[in-house]
Amino acid sequence: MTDQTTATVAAPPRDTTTALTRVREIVTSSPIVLLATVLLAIVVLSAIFATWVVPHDPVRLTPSERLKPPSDTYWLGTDAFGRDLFSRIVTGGRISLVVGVGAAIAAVFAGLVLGLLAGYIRWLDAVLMRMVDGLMAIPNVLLAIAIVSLWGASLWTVLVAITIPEVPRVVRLVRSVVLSAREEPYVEAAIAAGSSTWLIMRRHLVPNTVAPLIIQGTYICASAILTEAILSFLGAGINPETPSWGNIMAEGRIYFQINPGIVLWPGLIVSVAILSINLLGDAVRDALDPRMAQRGIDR
Amino acid sequence: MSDSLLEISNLRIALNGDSDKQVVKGLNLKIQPGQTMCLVGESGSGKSLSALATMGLLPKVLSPLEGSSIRLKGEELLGASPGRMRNLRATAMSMIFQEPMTALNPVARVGQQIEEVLEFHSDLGQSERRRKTLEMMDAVHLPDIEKLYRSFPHQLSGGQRQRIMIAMALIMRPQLLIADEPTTALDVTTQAQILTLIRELREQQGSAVLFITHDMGVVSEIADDVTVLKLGEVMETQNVDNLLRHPQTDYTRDLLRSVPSQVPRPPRSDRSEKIVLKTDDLCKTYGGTGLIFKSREVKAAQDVSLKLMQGRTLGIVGESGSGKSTVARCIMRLIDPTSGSITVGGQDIATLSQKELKPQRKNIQIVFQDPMRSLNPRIEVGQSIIEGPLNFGVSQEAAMARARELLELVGLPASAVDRFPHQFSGGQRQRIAIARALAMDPDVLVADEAVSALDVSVQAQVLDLLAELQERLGLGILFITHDLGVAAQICDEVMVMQFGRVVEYGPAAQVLGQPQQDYTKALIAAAPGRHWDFANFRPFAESAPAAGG
Amino acid sequence: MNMPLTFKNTRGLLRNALFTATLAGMAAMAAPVDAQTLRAVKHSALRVLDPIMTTAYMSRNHGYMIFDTLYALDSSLTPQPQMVASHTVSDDGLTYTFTLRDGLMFHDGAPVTGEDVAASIARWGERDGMGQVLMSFVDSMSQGASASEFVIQLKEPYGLVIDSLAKPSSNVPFIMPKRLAETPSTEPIPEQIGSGPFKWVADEFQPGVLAVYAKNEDYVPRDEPASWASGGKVVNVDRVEWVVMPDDQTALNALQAGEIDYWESPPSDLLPILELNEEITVRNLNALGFQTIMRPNTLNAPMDDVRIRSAAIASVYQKDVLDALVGNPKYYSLCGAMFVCGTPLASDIGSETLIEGNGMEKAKALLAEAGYDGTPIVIMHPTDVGTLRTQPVVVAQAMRDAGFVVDLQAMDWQTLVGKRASQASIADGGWHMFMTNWVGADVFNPLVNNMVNGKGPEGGWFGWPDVPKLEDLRTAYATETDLAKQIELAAEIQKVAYEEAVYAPIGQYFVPTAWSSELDGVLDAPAPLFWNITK
Amino acid sequence: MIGYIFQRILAAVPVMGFVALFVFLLLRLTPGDPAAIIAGDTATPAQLEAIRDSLGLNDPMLVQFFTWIGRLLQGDFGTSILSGKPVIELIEARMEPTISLALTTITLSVVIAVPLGVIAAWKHGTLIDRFVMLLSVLGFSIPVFVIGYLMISLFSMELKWFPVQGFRPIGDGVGDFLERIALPTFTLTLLYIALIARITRTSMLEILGDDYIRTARAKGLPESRVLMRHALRNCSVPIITVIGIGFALIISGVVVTESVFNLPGLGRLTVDAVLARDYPVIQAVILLASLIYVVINLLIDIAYVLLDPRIRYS
Repeated sequence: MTDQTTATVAAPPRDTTTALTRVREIVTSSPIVLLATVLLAIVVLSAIFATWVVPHDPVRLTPSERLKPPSDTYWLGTDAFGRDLFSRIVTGGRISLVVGVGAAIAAVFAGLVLGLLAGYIRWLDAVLMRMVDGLMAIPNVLLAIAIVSLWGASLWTVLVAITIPEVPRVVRLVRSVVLSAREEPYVEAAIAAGSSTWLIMRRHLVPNTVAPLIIQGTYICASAILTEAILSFLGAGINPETPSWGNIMAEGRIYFQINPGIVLWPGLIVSVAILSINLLGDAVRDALDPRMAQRGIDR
Repeated sequence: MSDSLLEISNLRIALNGDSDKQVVKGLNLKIQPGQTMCLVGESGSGKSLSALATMGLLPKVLSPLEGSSIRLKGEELLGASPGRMRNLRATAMSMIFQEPMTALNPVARVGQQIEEVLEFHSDLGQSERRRKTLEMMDAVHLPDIEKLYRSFPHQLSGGQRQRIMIAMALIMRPQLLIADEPTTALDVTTQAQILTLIRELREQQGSAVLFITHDMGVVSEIADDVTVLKLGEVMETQNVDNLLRHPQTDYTRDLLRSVPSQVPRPPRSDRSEKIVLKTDDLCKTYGGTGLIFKSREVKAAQDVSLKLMQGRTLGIVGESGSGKSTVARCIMRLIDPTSGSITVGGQDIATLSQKELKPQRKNIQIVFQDPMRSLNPRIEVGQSIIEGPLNFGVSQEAAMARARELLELVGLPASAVDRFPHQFSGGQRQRIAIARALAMDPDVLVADEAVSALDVSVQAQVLDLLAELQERLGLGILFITHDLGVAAQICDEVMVMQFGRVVEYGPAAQVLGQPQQDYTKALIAAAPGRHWDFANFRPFAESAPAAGG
Repeated sequence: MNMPLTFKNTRGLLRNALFTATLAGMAAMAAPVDAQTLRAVKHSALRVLDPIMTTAYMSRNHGYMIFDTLYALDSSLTPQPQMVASHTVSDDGLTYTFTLRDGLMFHDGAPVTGEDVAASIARWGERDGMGQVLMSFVDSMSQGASASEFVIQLKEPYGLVIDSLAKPSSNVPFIMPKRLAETPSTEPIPEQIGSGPFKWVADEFQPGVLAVYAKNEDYVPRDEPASWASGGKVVNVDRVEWVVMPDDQTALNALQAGEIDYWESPPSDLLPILELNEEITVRNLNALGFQTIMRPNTLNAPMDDVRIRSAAIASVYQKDVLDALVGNPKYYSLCGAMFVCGTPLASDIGSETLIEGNGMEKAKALLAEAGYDGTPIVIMHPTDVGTLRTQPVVVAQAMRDAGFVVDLQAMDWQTLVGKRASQASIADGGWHMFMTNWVGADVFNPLVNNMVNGKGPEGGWFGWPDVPKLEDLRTAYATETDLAKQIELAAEIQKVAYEEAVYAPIGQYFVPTAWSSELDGVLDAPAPLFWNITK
Repeated sequence: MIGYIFQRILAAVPVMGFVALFVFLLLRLTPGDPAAIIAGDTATPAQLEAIRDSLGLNDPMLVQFFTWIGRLLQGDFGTSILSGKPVIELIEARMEPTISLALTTITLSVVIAVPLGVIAAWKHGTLIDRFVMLLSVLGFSIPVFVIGYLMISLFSMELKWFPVQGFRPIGDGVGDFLERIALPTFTLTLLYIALIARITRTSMLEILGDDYIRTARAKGLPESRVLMRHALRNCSVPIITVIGIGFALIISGVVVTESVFNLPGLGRLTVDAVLARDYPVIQAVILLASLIYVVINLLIDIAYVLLDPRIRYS
């Protein structure tokens, strides 16, 4: 389809596509994505402003009010400590989202640095990639449990435990992008222009990794939220005193037959959040990889 | 009813069915049985889309508008059922494509890919199908057909792959063959063979050919009639001889004038004896390493010695795999030569470390083939241009001022510094790439197939620009190309390479005019349209004394 | 699926499938195989197969299956002979002669002799707290005149010889063959050979998944009816399988669906569901229940100050702890007695704030008086054990209300077990407080109750209070044979222990057991026992 | 080919070595003392010390590491600290449930997901595509244990179609086996459908834009032939990759499913071992899981070579 390329003769006016309009394009690309964005925004905003939104203290124990069914006072009922479930779920979003976003940022950052090194420095590549292979070979959840046991179950530990197993995939991604980008003529032109390795990485290689990393980041974010829930389920999660979606479900699971809502409500919110994040990730990928959008041929 | 085999009338193809976004604007075309019609145009002319529309294979986003019509033997194809279209394909009309490597299924044996056509369009039994397939493979002059039958596409050469495509297209003896730039991706000698084959089979089978190309040389070799397209509109339709001699429109005339002549430029008087670039016995060997299992050794370049004077142009000519680009990349030290020396600015740079090399970088700059990829799409072109000068300590303001000057020098507005690469066309981008190279004030400019990806009219402009710059700045240019015409037009000296070795090296007039080596002769003989002096609208045979007039 | 590995396995499985399909056809004619198998879900996995080496309750329960005891307590907590037919005590009270009853035989066919008994009691005496006290009085132990006699020679009179041998919970003085009993007490015994009513099926043991016991056909039960751990151990099923279920929700569903017969300790919140089910019986088998405790570390400042310790204890209200831990008041009782309510030694002395919940002002006053500087109190919080993860949260909240700064450190139980043995300062990873639970029988007198040990950093229990007065009182209790005086001494020990704030019971709770109504004859006992049950 | 396999096995050695060292160090730095766990609540420091001595836990770290590695190379995985059983026996006993679950899950997932992915790609941009994508995103948006509980309450408690929990070896009868493996399989399948359908769709979309698909259509082949013979065959490499990785993941990572359905598999063995600091077991299982991962990767690479004639051994 070589004939479809631009046939611009004169330089067109300055491009007015800003990041903001780009985001708007992505968000409004389909009604499902729009809905996902709105739902995610509600979850995120209510988590951020939880302190003002929730009707009850999410941490304070009131044993006399334990396991109350949903009512006007307790919209979704209470848990086994007499804490308001609704308040805990809303507040729990904070930890879960911090874990999700934190793990995504940390994994992407660590993976970016290591991936750049592996992609650009030949001798380091061999060593790094063996280590990355090794890390990938160790089962994620088991690695995470071991790390949490090692440092004790704090937010930071859980974050590290979830991040570390995600790093290898990012390293591989960045490395492959770097390996293909460094063959690009404009990179070779930069080499010919005497640019330093650091400048070439910063200017010509890193920007190429941004799009795939944003996409990968959304997936890591989603999977981190789930992993946090699984760690809580296995008793290796964040201190149960602090609400997170994972430990609300983990603590509530024995009450499943008494009040299924204790598991299902946070489960629903987790699913909605992850679904939204994944859908956004897909939308971003479709937008950033225009080849995808034009695929398909009439029959 | 008309007796035309194919009749396209008022074909309009639009993006998303929006009549404001037409990419083909009312194409009318008739092909008689047994006739070869060439559809000629530069990129964006809509020539391939018209062909795809005929086959019913347009991409989803594009669709023919109301009122368009494509009739094959009187049968309307637009709006025909998918089933009917499937039946017509391969039996009544077939298509071959530009890039035979990607057009063949990489994981299926080529014999089976041909045979598959019979499976769906004939009632032949399995052994019968196989026999017929082998017969067809033989008919397209493939060697060792029993073995090739079982081969995978990547095991074949480019020419063999295109022969497979042709066999596949013609095995059901369709009356119409659509050939979409079938030789563009091939080397010039292979191209000549494929063109011969298409002609031969057309005569044997009596089918009509709709031949799509951008290359006037090819047109002169194969066409009966020619339709010239520009930006989706028909410029003119004529018999090929008439068209080449008496083009009716300015566009066609410009197009023909832009075709580089096969006749070497007249030698220039030597203005300088200063050597700006010299290599001695340059070698590059790939592979041959590995801890336990040695990988196969490939000698990409062997004992290449060349000299480039100030203000002169040295062309390296060769087909793919000849090692011409390897030489260029070694000279730029984008890859490390295995042995030999490279002298730039009076110093041997072949073995310098990247750090020691840096001061020498400004003496030699490169322009690449692909205009889409040679500029970082994410930064403004001004930033791309000044990157080199900044590395050498030039201030931001001074470098930017120089960038503006250079852009004007290469024929672009100074304001282009603030724009992004995607806002420019291919030719404009190549100009920017040249400006970027010049920003370093180099002694030597390496142009690695720098005009090969450009449309012929744009190519002519860029070549003119290079010549003009050389005149003004006294640049030494190392010009890598596969196109003999281009080489003939701008080179003072020419080096012909094959399989990593230098075949012939000397003044352009001598190498291209009186070639000594068989390979050089074969190359020249294979160049399509070599008998035509397109720029002067006549064959050379009729104008021998007036060459270059 | 194009992976060779997959193919290979598929083929193997298919072959297996064909093979078993034919077998199954034949087996279908045989009697229903597992009619007499009792499937029980236990509170955790059986790991260490040596009830002397460890105090783990699962190992104790395992011991009750395959080993027998010389004496056992009946439901009135009175020692009754079990392996012993009769015993005599010399007039000076220094020589005890036991005669073993007839028909006692180990699973390998060897008869039980006095030598076996002597070696077993010696090994137990190395490990067990009460055993160690007994050993300090013992001069020698040996086989008597005949192989079925066993003699203990004391250095000075000791009132609790029979009570010690009847000790019902960890560690229980189980009798094993001499060759096994000679294993060092720090290494697990290499074989599972006892003289108890069940035999160990070693082949089917899968640690963490399944433990299987078969009826010991050669076992001769006593004639008396079974009562608590005493009486005739009549086995009415062929097999007992202990199944581990990591998820309570799964166990609940499985019991409801009839896939298991017996669930040792369902979480109290699920009991209402089980009680509603007519096919399931729910009953508390262990009248003494469990004592949940908080234990401060007396070595680390500011907990080295008795006022700070007292303040922490005063801030806690048992009802809050129990509401959170158990919920249903039917299954808990507010009890300040260190030696457990429902025993002769029970006393409420010193426990007013715990059961009235009126100590907050006292706590604040004590803190002020002690000049508490806001040093964070490190409470270890095991998050993976259901019955231990709520107490730290409640206690932390109470202490914060009193003015403490609390650092609740989440960890898994095994980390806690490792960390609590550390006497290091806080800066070096030490701790201030942890909570744990005891079976009533393990704390029901001053000798078995580890927390009232006052020996300090050398010889004391985690927390290491150095209170010589407690040790004097415990020695006095040990040598006292008169029950009324014992009760007085116990009350005195409790008073001192509260004054020194060495620990606090923060509630007594009961863990009923649930079983299919098809089962009959499930015994009340200090540990889950599987004889006497019919299916 | 044999040379290639040999080379790949050689390349796996440093990877496994890294895993071994990493796991060993991670465990030894973890607080918690197996001796304390064995001894129980009333052990004195002297007793703990004696137990540690008898377990060899007091030896210098390096000595412990090389003792372990040395035995490992002789095929001796050591004995479980807690149960005293040889680790290899424990692992053997736990293999079958996990491998059975992995096989049933992967089989069912592939049977469902590949056609879904193909259809979604073929009907790209239509409602069908959106629906399939939504379904597959949903699959990995719900925590596994939530799916598990819902499955149990619906299929076991309400409809009483399947037992709640447990595992029967296939040797005890296919019916029993299937009956008990069904719910865990469905639960995990939901997740793996998501993975496989997505990759199938994505690579199909990419392939469907390739030139040779246009060629196939230009030959007048029916769509079914174009999709299955020309497109799907070319997607097999990424799909096989995901299936292989998925298989490795199931083998090692089904802890949650195994807990919810009380399957005595490898995942639970490891988690129990981690919680009890049973070092030899943890080390062996993680090493085994890594080995499986490496072997599966090798098989995948061999499959590449078999499936795609362009890929050479290198």
